[in-house]
Parts: sequence; C-alpha cells; structure tokens
Amino acid sequence: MPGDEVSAMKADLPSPMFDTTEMVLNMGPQHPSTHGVLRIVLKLDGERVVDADVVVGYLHRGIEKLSENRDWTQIILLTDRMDYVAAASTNLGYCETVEKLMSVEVPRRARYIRTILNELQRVASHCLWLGTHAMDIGAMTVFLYAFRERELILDLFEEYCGARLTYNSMRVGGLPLDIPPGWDRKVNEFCDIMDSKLTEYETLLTHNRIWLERTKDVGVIDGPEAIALGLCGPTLRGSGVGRDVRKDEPYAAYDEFDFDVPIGTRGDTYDRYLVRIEEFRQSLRIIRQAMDGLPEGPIVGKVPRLIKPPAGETYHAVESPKGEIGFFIASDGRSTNPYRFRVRAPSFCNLQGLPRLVRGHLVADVVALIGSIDIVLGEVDR
Amino acid sequence: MAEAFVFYGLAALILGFAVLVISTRNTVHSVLYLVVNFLLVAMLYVMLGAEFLAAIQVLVYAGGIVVLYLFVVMLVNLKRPPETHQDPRRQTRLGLALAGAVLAELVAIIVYSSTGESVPAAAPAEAGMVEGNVEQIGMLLYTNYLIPFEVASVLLLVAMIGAIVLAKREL
Amino acid sequence: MLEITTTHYLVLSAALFMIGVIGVMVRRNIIIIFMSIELMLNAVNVNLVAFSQQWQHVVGQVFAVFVIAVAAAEAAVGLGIILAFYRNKETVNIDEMNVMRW
Amino acid sequence: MVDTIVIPLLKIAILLNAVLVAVSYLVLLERKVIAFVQSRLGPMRVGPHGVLQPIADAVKLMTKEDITPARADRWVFTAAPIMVMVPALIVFAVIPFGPEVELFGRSVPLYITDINIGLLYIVSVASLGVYGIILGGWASNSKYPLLSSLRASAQLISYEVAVTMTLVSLVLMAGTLSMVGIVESQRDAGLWFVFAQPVAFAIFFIGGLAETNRAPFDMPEAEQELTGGFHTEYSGMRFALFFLAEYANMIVISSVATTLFLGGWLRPFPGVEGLAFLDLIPAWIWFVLKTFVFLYVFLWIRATLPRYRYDQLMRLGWKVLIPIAIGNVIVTGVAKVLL
Amino acid sequence: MDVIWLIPILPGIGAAVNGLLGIRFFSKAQSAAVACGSMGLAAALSIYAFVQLLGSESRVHDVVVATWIPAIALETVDGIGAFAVDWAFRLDPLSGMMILVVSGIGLLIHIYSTSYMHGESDAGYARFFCYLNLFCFFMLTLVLGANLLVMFVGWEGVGLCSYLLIGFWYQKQSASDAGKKAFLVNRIGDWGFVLGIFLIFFTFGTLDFREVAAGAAAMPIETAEFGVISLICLFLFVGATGKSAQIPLYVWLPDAMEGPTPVSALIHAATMVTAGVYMVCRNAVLFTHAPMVMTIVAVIGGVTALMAASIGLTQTDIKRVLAYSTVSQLGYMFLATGVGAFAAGAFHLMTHAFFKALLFLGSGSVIHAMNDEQDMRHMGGLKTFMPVTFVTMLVGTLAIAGIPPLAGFFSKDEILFQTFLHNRVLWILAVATAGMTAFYMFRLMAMTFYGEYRGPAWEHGEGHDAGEDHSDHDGHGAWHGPHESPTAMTGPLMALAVGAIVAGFVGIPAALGGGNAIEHFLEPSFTVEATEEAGPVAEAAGEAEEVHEVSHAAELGLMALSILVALGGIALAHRLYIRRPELAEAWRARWAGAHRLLLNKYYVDELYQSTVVRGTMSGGRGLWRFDGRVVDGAVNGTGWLTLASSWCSQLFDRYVVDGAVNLVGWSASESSFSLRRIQTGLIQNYALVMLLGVFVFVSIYLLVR
Repeated sequence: MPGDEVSAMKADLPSPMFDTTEMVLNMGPQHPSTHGVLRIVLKLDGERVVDADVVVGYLHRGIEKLSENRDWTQIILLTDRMDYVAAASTNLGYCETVEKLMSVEVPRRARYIRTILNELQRVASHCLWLGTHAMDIGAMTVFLYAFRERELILDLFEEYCGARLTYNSMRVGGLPLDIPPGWDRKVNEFCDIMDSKLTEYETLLTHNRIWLERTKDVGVIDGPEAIALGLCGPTLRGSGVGRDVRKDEPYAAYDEFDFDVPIGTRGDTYDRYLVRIEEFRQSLRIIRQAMDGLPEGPIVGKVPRLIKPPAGETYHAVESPKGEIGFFIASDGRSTNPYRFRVRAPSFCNLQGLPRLVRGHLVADVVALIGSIDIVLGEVDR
Repeated sequence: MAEAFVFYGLAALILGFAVLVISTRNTVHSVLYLVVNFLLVAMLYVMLGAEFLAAIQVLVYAGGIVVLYLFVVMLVNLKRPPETHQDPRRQTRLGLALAGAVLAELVAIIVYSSTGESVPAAAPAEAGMVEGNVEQIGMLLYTNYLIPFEVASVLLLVAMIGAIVLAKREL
Repeated sequence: MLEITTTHYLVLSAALFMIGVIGVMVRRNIIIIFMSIELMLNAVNVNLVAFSQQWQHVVGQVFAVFVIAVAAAEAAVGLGIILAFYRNKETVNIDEMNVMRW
Repeated sequence: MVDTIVIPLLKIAILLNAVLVAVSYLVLLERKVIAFVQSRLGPMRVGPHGVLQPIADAVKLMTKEDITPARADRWVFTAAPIMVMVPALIVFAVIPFGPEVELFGRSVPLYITDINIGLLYIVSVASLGVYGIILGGWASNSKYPLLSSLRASAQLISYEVAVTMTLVSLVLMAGTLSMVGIVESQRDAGLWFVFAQPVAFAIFFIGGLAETNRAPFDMPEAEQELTGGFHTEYSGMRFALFFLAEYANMIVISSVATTLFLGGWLRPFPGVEGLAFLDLIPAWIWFVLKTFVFLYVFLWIRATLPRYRYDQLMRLGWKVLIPIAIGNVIVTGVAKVLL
Repeated sequence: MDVIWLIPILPGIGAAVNGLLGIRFFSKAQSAAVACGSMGLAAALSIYAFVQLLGSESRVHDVVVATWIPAIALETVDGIGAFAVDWAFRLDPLSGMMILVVSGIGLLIHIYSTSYMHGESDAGYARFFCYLNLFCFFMLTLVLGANLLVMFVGWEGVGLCSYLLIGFWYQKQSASDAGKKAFLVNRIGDWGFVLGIFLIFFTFGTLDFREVAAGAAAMPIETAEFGVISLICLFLFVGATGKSAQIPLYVWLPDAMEGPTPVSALIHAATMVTAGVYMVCRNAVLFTHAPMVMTIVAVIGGVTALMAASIGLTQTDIKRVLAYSTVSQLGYMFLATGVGAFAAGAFHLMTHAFFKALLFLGSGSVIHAMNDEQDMRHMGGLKTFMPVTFVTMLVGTLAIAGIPPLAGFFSKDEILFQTFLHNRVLWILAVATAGMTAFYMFRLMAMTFYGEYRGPAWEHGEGHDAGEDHSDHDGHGAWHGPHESPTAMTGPLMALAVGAIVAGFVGIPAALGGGNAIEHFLEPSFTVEATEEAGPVAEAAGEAEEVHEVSHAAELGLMALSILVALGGIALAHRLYIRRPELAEAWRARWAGAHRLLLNKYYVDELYQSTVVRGTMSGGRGLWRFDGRVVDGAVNGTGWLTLASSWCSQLFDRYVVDGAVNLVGWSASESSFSLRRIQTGLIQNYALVMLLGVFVFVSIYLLVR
C-alpha cells in the first residue's frame, strides 16, 4: 500500500506510551496460530499493527496445473487435498461443475445424500474452526470439546467411504457408494448429540465476558467493504450480507429444504462467531430433513464410462464451509483432461481481507482474526 | 565477632558491586549490579535493626526503581555504542583525583572525630525499638512528619504526571 | 576493629558516596550517571540508618523513607527526560547533551 | 545450638524438598485436572495413572540439551532462571504452615521464621521475581521473548499495586504485618478475613492469577500469539526452572491467600465452638487443604476461560482493580475508625 | 427541640433552591411551592418547638450547631479573654414567641404573595420568593441566635434582604433610591450596634446573652453616673433606632414603601422593624442596669410615637399612612421598654405584628384592586366592591385603635398603664398618640372604603363579559375596575384578622380578671436566671407587681380613658371624613401652616438634606479645596525644587554614574568572552566544580578543627 496512506493511518492511531521504532514482526510460517504455513509480516507500532503483509504459497502444490494432466475422475482425488478439512464440499463443487458441463442429470437420491454429506462436512469444518478459534483466544477446553464432536462425524464418513479426511466421496453423475445400512440412524443420533453439545459450546463462550471483550468490535468490516474485498461465506454474512449460494443458486437438493441463512449486524469477530454457531444449527436442520425425506432410487446418473465432456467452458459454485468455492473448467472436447482448470478458493479470497481487518488492532487480535476468517492453507495455496 | 565478619563481608560486597556498577560497559549488567548492591544494602539495614526500611529498600528500590531503569535501558535501543563520543574538555582525571581526595578527607574526619566517644552501633537495642519498628515509623510519619509525608506524596504524584507527560510521544 | 561502631558505617557510606561521585564524573552514559546518583542516595540512607541506630531513635529511618520517595520521583522524571531526549537525538551520551549552551 | 541452627536448617531442607515435590506434582495435577475437565485422561503411561510422570519429566528436562542462542548474553541468560526461582522459594520462609507443635519433646513452630514485617517481606521478595522475566526475555536476544518479557513485567508491576492495596486493607484488619500474627488475629476475631474482606479477597485472587501469569491473564506465555513467551529460547533445565518457578509462585500465592484470607492453619469457623471436633485434624493439614483448594481453582479457571487481551488486562488492572482496592482500603479504614 | 436550628435553615434551603435553580428553571407554581413549602415546614417546626417549650420545665434551651469562631485570645477589661463564638441557637419564651410570629406571619405573607406577585415574570417571581425566604432565614437566625454575633448575622442579613426587597423593582428609580436610603440609614444604626458588641465583649468577655446578663447582674445599677453599661446600652439603642425606625433614623421606613406590599407587611411592619425592640428586650438586664438610657429610650419612643402619628394624620398615600403608623407603634414599644415594661413591649410587638400585617395586606389588596393606585384621594367607596378586605381591615383598624376586646387594646393599654406608673408626661404623649392613631386609621378607612368612588372610570361593558377571563387581575389585560382579591390573598387576610382579634387574650390584665399570662410567660427572658432571685430586676418586677396590685381601680380608670380617647378619635374621623367631608377642608384651611408642616413630615428629610447631606458635601468640598490649594501647592513646590536639583544631579549622573554603569557593562561583556568558555555544556564539568567546592569545604573543616 502506498506510503502516505500508511502514515495517514498512523496519525489516526492512538500513540502508545513508549516510543519504539516501528518494528517488523514476522508471524509464521511456523506459528501455531496461523492454521498452517501462513506467513504474515506485521509492521508494529508498539503492539499495534500498522500494516500486515500476507505471504502465501508455502503449501503450493500446483493442483490446478496438475489437474490439466489428469483425467476427469482422477481430479476428484486432487480436490480432496485442497480444503482438507472439508473435502466433501470440494468434491461436490467439482463434480457438479463437470455435470453442468456435460448436462448430466443426477438422481434425486444421490442429490439427497450429497446434501447430507455436504452438511455433515460443514459441521465438521465448523467444529474445527470453533476449536482452533477458541484456542487462539485461549479457551482450550472448547478446542477439545469441538474435536470430540468432529470425531463423531469423521466416524460417520469412515463408515460411509472408508476415509477419515480425504474422502473422494463423489463421482461425476452421482456417488460411488450408497449409504451403509444403519448409517441413517447414526446420523440422526449424531444430530441429537450435536444439538446438546452446541449448547455446551455456547455456554462456554457466547456470554463469557472475556470472550465478548476479545471478539466484540474486533475486526469490524461493513457489508459493502466486505463485498469490495471479495469476502465470502460466513465471513461475509457476518457483515450483514445475506449471500449464500445454497439459497441464491440452489444446487444438489437444497431447494427442497427449509433453512435460514444467518447474518450478522456489526461485522465484527463476534458476529462471525455467532453466524457460524447458527450455521451449525441450520446444517443439522437440513440433515434431519434430508434423512427424513431420503428417496429411494439409483445413486448414479447416466454417465458414459469414459468421461469426455463436450467442448466448452463453465463456472459453477457451491457453498463450502469456508465460503463460495467456484470451479472454472474448460474442455476442448477431444482429450480426457480438462483444457483449463481454475478454482476460486474462498479461503484465499477471505485472506485478502486480513490486512484490512487487523490494521489498528493489537498483535493478540491478529490471531483472533485469522481464526475468525477461517482459512485452510491447503485451499489458499492449492 | 560474627557481626564484624558479616559487616566486613557486606561492606566489601557493597563497595565491590558499586565499583562494578560504574565500571561495567554493558548497561544491563550495570543495572543488575545495582540491584545486587541495593539488596546488600538492605541486608545492612537489617543488621542495623531497620527491617522496615530494608523491606522498603527491596520493594521500592530493587523492585520498582531499578525495574524502571531496566525498562529504559531496553527501550533506549542503541544503534551505536553510547560512549563513543568524548568531549575533550571533561576533566575526568581531575574529578577522580578530587573524589579520592574528598574521600580521604572524609574518612580522616570520621575516624578522627569518632575515637573519643565510641558509641557501639550494635548496642543492644531497646525492646521497643526493634519490636515496634514499623509502628514507630508509622507513628512518626503520621504525626510529627505528617506534612513532609504529604508533601512527599504530592511530589510523587507530580513525578508520575511528569514522567507520563515526558514519555508521551507528542504533547 | 571487631566491634562495629557507627564510624564503620560512616566510612562505608563515605566510600559508597564517593564511588557514586566517581561514577557521575567518569561515565558518559546518562543512565549510568543516574544510577550513580542512586548509589549516592543510598550512601546517605546508610548514614541516616546508622545514626538512627546510634541514637536509638527511628527518626533517621523516617528520613531515609523520604529519601527513597525522592529517589523514586527523581528516577521517574529523570528517566522520562532521558526517553524524551533519546527520541529526539538518538543518544544517551551526556557529552552530546550540550545544546543549551550559550 | 539445636534450636537456633539445626532445627531451622532441618526445616528449610524439608520445606524446600516439600515445595519442589509439590511443584512437580502440581504440574501433574494440572495436566490431570485439565484433562478431566476436557474429558480426557491426561498422562497415563508412567506409573499407574501417570503418578510417576513428574519424575519422567524431570529426567527428560535434565538430560535435554541446554541450548544457549548464539547472540544471547550468556551471563544474564544463565542467571535469569535462577533469578525467577529464588524469590519464589525464599518467600516460603515466612509462611506459617501451622502453630507450634510438640515434636520429639521439643516445641517446634511449623514455620521457618516469623518476622514482624512478614507481609512486607513477601511483597518485597515477590517484586524481585520480575527481574528474571525481563532479563530472560532480554538476554535471549529475540523479539518474541523481549516483547513478552516486557508484557510480563508490566503486568506483574501493575497487578502488584492492586494486590498490595488489598494487603493494606488486610493489615488494617489484622493490625500486624506478621504472618503468624495475621492468622492469630483471625483466630481471635473468630472469623476468616475472607468474610470480612470479600472485595479484597476477590482482588487478591484476580491479582494473584495475573501475577503468576495464569489464565486468563497468561498472555506473556500465550503460545498462539508469542510462541511461548519469555522463555521461548530456553530449553532443558533452565526452561524447567522457569516452569517450576511459575508453579512455585502459584503455590506461594495460594498459601499467602490461605494465610491471609482463609485463616491459615485454622479450622473452618474458628469461632464456632460446636465445630471443635474439626481440630482433631492437624492444623497443617487444614493449611494444605485450603491451599489445594486454591490451586484447584487456578487450574479450573485455566480450563474454562479464554484469555484476555493485553490492553484489556491492563485496563482491568488499572481502571477497575486498583480503584476498587483503594476504595476498599478507604472503606476499611473508615470502618476501622468508626467501629 | 434539638432541631430548632432547622427552623431558620429550612427557609434558607428554600432561598438557595429558588435562587440557584428557580430563577432559571422554575415556573411560578414551582418556585411558590418551594418557598411556601419551606416556610410551612418552618412554621410547623416552630409550633412544635413552642409546644414543647410550653410543656417543659426549663424555659431555656440552647442548641449549639457548630463552632464558628474558635477561641481567639483578645484583650478584655479583665485581661486576655477567649473570643469564641458558636453557632448557637436559643429557644426561650421570647424567642419562642418571635419564631411563632415570624414563621406564622411569614407563611401567611408567602401565601399572599403567590397571588399578589403574580404579575411578575417567572424569573422575577422566583427571585422575589428567594429574597423572601432568605429574609425569613435571617430573621429566624436573628431571633433564635443565642449570642450577639449570631444575632448580628441575622441583623445584617435582614438588612440586606430589606434592601433587596425594597429595591425589588430596581428598574424604578424611586425604588432603588429608597433601597439605598434604607441601607445607608441602617448602617448608622449598625455602627452603633457593632460598637455595642465590641464594648460588651470588652466588658464581659463573652457575647452570649445569658452570660452577658449574668455579668451585668453582678454589676451595680448605674443610677448616678453614666458608666460602661450605659454606654453599651446607648450604642445598642442606636442600633435599635436604626433598625426599628426611631428618631432620628426613622426616615427610611416611609420610603421603604416603594417595595412590594407583602414586603412592607412582612419586613417593614411585622418582623424586621421590630428587631430593635426585640434586641432591647433581649438585653433587658443590661438596660435595667442603665436607668439613664432607659429614660432616653422611653423619651425617644414616646416622641417618635407622637411625631409619627401626627404625620400620619395628613398623609394621603395609603401605605405611607401605615408606615408612619408603624413608626408610631414602634415608638410605643420603645416607650414600653423604656419604662421597664419589657413584657408589655414584647406583647405589643406580637399584637402589632398581627394587625399591622393585616392592615398592610389589606392595603395591598386595595392597591391591587385599584390597579396599583396608592393615593387615598382616588379611592373611596370600596366597601361594596371588596367586602372581605373591608371587614378584615376594619378589624385591624379597630385593633390598632385599641378598641376592646381586640388585640391592640390589651397591649396598648398595658403600655399606657406602665407608662402612667412611671412617668406622667410620657403618658400624656402616649394617650395623645392613641387618639391620633384612632383618628388617622379611621381617616384611612373612611377615605378608602366609605363615601363616593373617586377613582378612575373603567369600561363597564366588556369587562364583565362571561367569556372574559376573570382571573386576569394581574395587569396583563385591561383593568376592569375594583374587585375583590383572589382567595390566596383574602385567606391570609382572614387568618390575620382572627389573629388580630384573639392575639390579645393571652395578655388580659389582672384588672380585667385575666392572668396577664404573657407577662409571666415572658418573664424568664428578661431576668438573669429563672431560679435566681437576681436583685434589681426581680425587685423592680416585684415593685411593679405591688403597684399593680394597689391600683386596680386606677388601671380600670385608665383603660376607660384610653377607650374614650380612641372612640373620640374615631368619632372625629367619622365626622370629618364621612359625615361632613367639607369640614376637613375647612380645618385644613384654618390650620394651613400646621397642615403643611405635617404634610411635609416636619421637614425632617429636608433638614437632613440641608444638614447631614449638605454638611457632608460641603465638608468634602472644603477638603477638596484644601487639597487643591495647600497640598497641591506643596507638592508643586516640591516638584519645582526637584526639577532644580535634578538638573544638578543629571550632570553628575551623566558623567559619573553612567560612566560607572557603562564600565560595568563593558567589563562584563569583555570578560564574558573569556568566561563563557566555562559554560561547556558538560554537566560533569559543573559537577566537578561542585566537587571542588566540597573538597575546599572539607579541607577547611579538616584543617581548622
């Protein structure tokens, strides 16, 4: 950012008591609270952040480029490794994009199961977010509680597809597997457990004075500015913008369910926290509805054995736990590889907002804010 | 006997650390020696039967003032060694000589004038003196010396405000 | 010599005081000069307490308390000045603090 | 000779050992308590239910390589942990664990010494602990430790004011600075001072949390922010000293709080005759029990609360606790004069 | 009874609230509520305290609120004494009666004022009530004060309030002038009072009334020589004449009628002006020890009474008539005190407070009705328009004229009787005054209420339309002719009328079968100690009692005589102003000179103007001239001499002194070039010099010892 702007901003800041020269503090890439290998170069005035420079790329594996040399089914494996805490959402986004390119009809049962998986994934991802966010702010018990519940979801996924982290749980045109017997009962049981546990988390945090002091009015950003910075997902909704792909451009079976999109009012860390806590509830609501109304039928649509979409390009987005994850795919219609593969990663977009959010706050708020925008470096760097 | 040993030991340590304070290059080390020096002086106070003062010495001097020094030493984050530039006109040697001379004279006066009376410093203290040390000081502070005491508190207030004003970056 | 009298304390105090004086005279780092002044104040306190012991009266200790209060005030303001000065001139060398000359 | 030298030396030796063992087991206790709070089991491998874990930890720390950073100030770097540990230990000299007891035909007081400025001694010595922290941070020659050492020392000094103010109101109640005297005045009053001075007790407790850098005031060591605080660059035994000093300080604060507010070695409700059967339990056990209650609350709080931000902590200290503490002193003084 | 200090404080609080907040923020109703509320509380407390006083054995209750002036060593006649003053309040029969009068009448007048002052702006209204409350505060302080200094605070305070209230309509030149006049004339009296206080302290070493009285009782009665007690009493009496408008300082009171009528009623009739009488009664023991001063008091009182009454015969301004009447009645009271009948004086003070307040308020009602017309020649026939006012005022008039069984009869008769016993000449004066009083009061009634309506015409037609706002009496709208005042004004009138009827019953003399209760009740206040049979006073009282017993018949005769005189005055007034008004004209023409003399108030104002004022002015002018000629001449001469000598000296100056100065400057500037090297800016160099100094001193010490 231009120098004069920095100095103008410094003039606004209350001056700290002792003068030290502006200090540059390197946070990361090995720092416990950056949720991975993120590096932030902080310019500090005392303990106050004057400016922050986010350095990404430490986890870059070239997934987008790799994808141009894999066939369409193999790419699903790669998408697992982008947002590794919400692999099913990424799977879904990719598969739906290809289906859109190929104009394949997905059977209703498959769409239902996809929705269930996706929402379970959202709950799991939010559990991880809640635990680490609270941990960053020093509430370590919540961390372990949240992971305890996440473990239940991982068990469900393991039972469904055999994997606990990188599920590879979707196929173009449908699903690889039908749900195992008894799985639906377990999901319902989980929903009940989760409801009571949510109350537990909220008891620990929502009205805790320290939690309020740490999160209220920290990193305030209003709706228009959030949109201008390209924020998405709960981070955007915390600022009062009711954008949710599930509602605005329904995919999978979302148009058949009844759910609300929670939004915040002030756009501070506390609002983003509340929005995600409410999303837990809405996800459970969707899962219950889907389990109740799960239709019978095939789980795979009519897809050729060799997937070769017609020439053309398309963009399709789904709502991952982190935000709007979009896939742009171009096919030349001849080869079995995509011609061009590009991902709009929500974590990456949200990370753009970080320097804006942390400016003027203290170092301790930086970790709170990193937690509050909920990033996964695998997705940021791809 | 034991008292003499303790005294000489303490005196030697006090003077030794004092010399270290003013002779060490590294300012932080210098501050550390100062702390040790103050603690030793506090022990001297205990020997003299002034436990309250000893505690105050540790609390205020060692625990407060010197911490302040330490803060300042750390904040004054020097880019170049502080003692490079030397003004040729500072008569350091003369100062040293004078200080030595005055010390000699003072010692002469003290020793010479004290030979007559010889009041033992460690005279068995009266019971009241040792036991009610804190109480006695408190009584004096709040009766005879009430006004100086209040003035001292105002002085501290002024110093506090002054320090805050000085340390603020812009007035 | 084995009996410790007030004289002993006075000599110790004089020596401590002179070490402080020498510190003030010799060093150029103003922080160290301040510390030397603290040494001198301590020497004074030793004197006061020694006399207090000699006359079996706590008034000497009362005065020592006042000296400590003054020392605290002095340190606070003095160090504040040092910081302010350092901010402007980036030095704590007393030989460079001569702007107020004619 | 026996009374003046041997017994005190014996007591010092026993106490030192007891404190050090208590400290290492306090670490285990913390791990266990927090684990139970978080529905885990905690250390289970070394010995039954991990009871030998402290020994394993000690062995590990002692055998670990003791790294000194290249550009550190060696001398200060070595001295800093000691400077933290020593004040934490010598405070125990004036803490009365119990009244005088008959042991082997001798009347032995269950404290090392009872000096007339005991409370002042504790405050003074505790104020020295800050050196080790500042110097440890400074000597590491690294930014995070320096930053957190400045934080820690500022925190310590700030909260010391509030804590000392509460002690002043307590001294007003007791009329003595002697620790034994304070316990005895509670016995004479027939009332633990926590009931007479609830505000002071609350402030003392909060200030104690802050002074020992415990949650929710543990930001000097907030690993999420400062990667471990002022002892980031320390390892091996020197790190262990810092670590032990922190827990020793917890015990100090707890036992001081016990002495001042919970009647020290006195049984509950010392004024109520009907509870005299409680005196069957030895006095020092009461003391230890109360201290452990405190320690448990320390751990419990750590498991429950998030962490304050630095400026919020300072605000709490200066704008809330200190004014309340001063007001409490005034109220106590006025009440003392009026009643 | 320990809360009697609250009695003055309550109106004080009311004043503070109204003064600090009311002027800015309060509506009329709010400020009136504050003022009347505080007064009401004070009145209730007063009654409570009085009832307690009646019920208790002891007749004196002291309450020390705080120490005011801690002991200061001051010279007294017996060596060094401690000058210490407490904020002490005393409740005894005299002050008990006074607080009843002050707070009771004060409350009524407050209520009356809520309506009377309704024409003011909100701020002025609040200001008025603030002053009024403040006045009550000071007045109650005055009567309750247990020592002279506390009394003096009240004394000066009521003077201040009087000044403020007379000049309440400060935009009016005459009002502010009258205020100033009152203030200045009072200062002369205060000067005497202050001197008296000084002398009391110097003589007795204390300012507490009872201690002073005890001290005085121990001293002989100064029958023969004019001793220190006489001097004290004279000084105090000077103060009393100022406050109570006696010769020669009465001139301010008639002018004080420029103030609002409730003020005239409260301050200049019922309470403040009686402070002088009260003060004399308070110091009764002192005065009984100074018979010569007593004579002076009696003579001045008698003469004032007669003179003021005679002036009152001819005045046409309704309020001025009442003002002179007040002066005259005050003269009566002084006459009573002067002949040693303190109880009679205090009794008359009380009854007078009732009927005079009543008369003033009635006149206020009339003035209100007549749209601020005060000249009686423009009134007449108001009886029909305002019956309540007429009846109540008639009661007041009968009371003041001394018609039994109204209040005035008993008190006035007591005074006449005591005077008769004491001095026949004064008695004749008093009887003449009584006759005049009856005459001019009925003249007032006649001119105001009887006969033809002589005032300006008003528009009959629209004024009494049903749609018109009838409450609009306050001058905002058109005047619709004389009318009865609203309830807030007539209520107090009626209350006071009842008071004027019954107040006298407490003092029915023995001759009429009564016990003269008030005299016995007040007795303790005028003696040294209730228990102590202190010589002279008790003896005098006993003596009086004796005479009293002896001359029941004479007393009855005197009563009959005074009733006759009063009836005669009434009859004359009736004849002159109701039956045959032309006869009044004739008489006026016949005794034109006397009439003019009276009309112009004996030319006293002019006399003062030409003597005191002119004297002061010409004295000042003479001094100015002396200043101009002699002093300035001397100064000018000195100036010329100075000029001459300075010319000589400047030569010396220029060459010798300037030369030296320049030499110093030159040498300084020359030497500074070399010496400024010393200022190196090196702190350690300076420290070195200090060390050098220490070295030198230590060396000297070492060598010398």
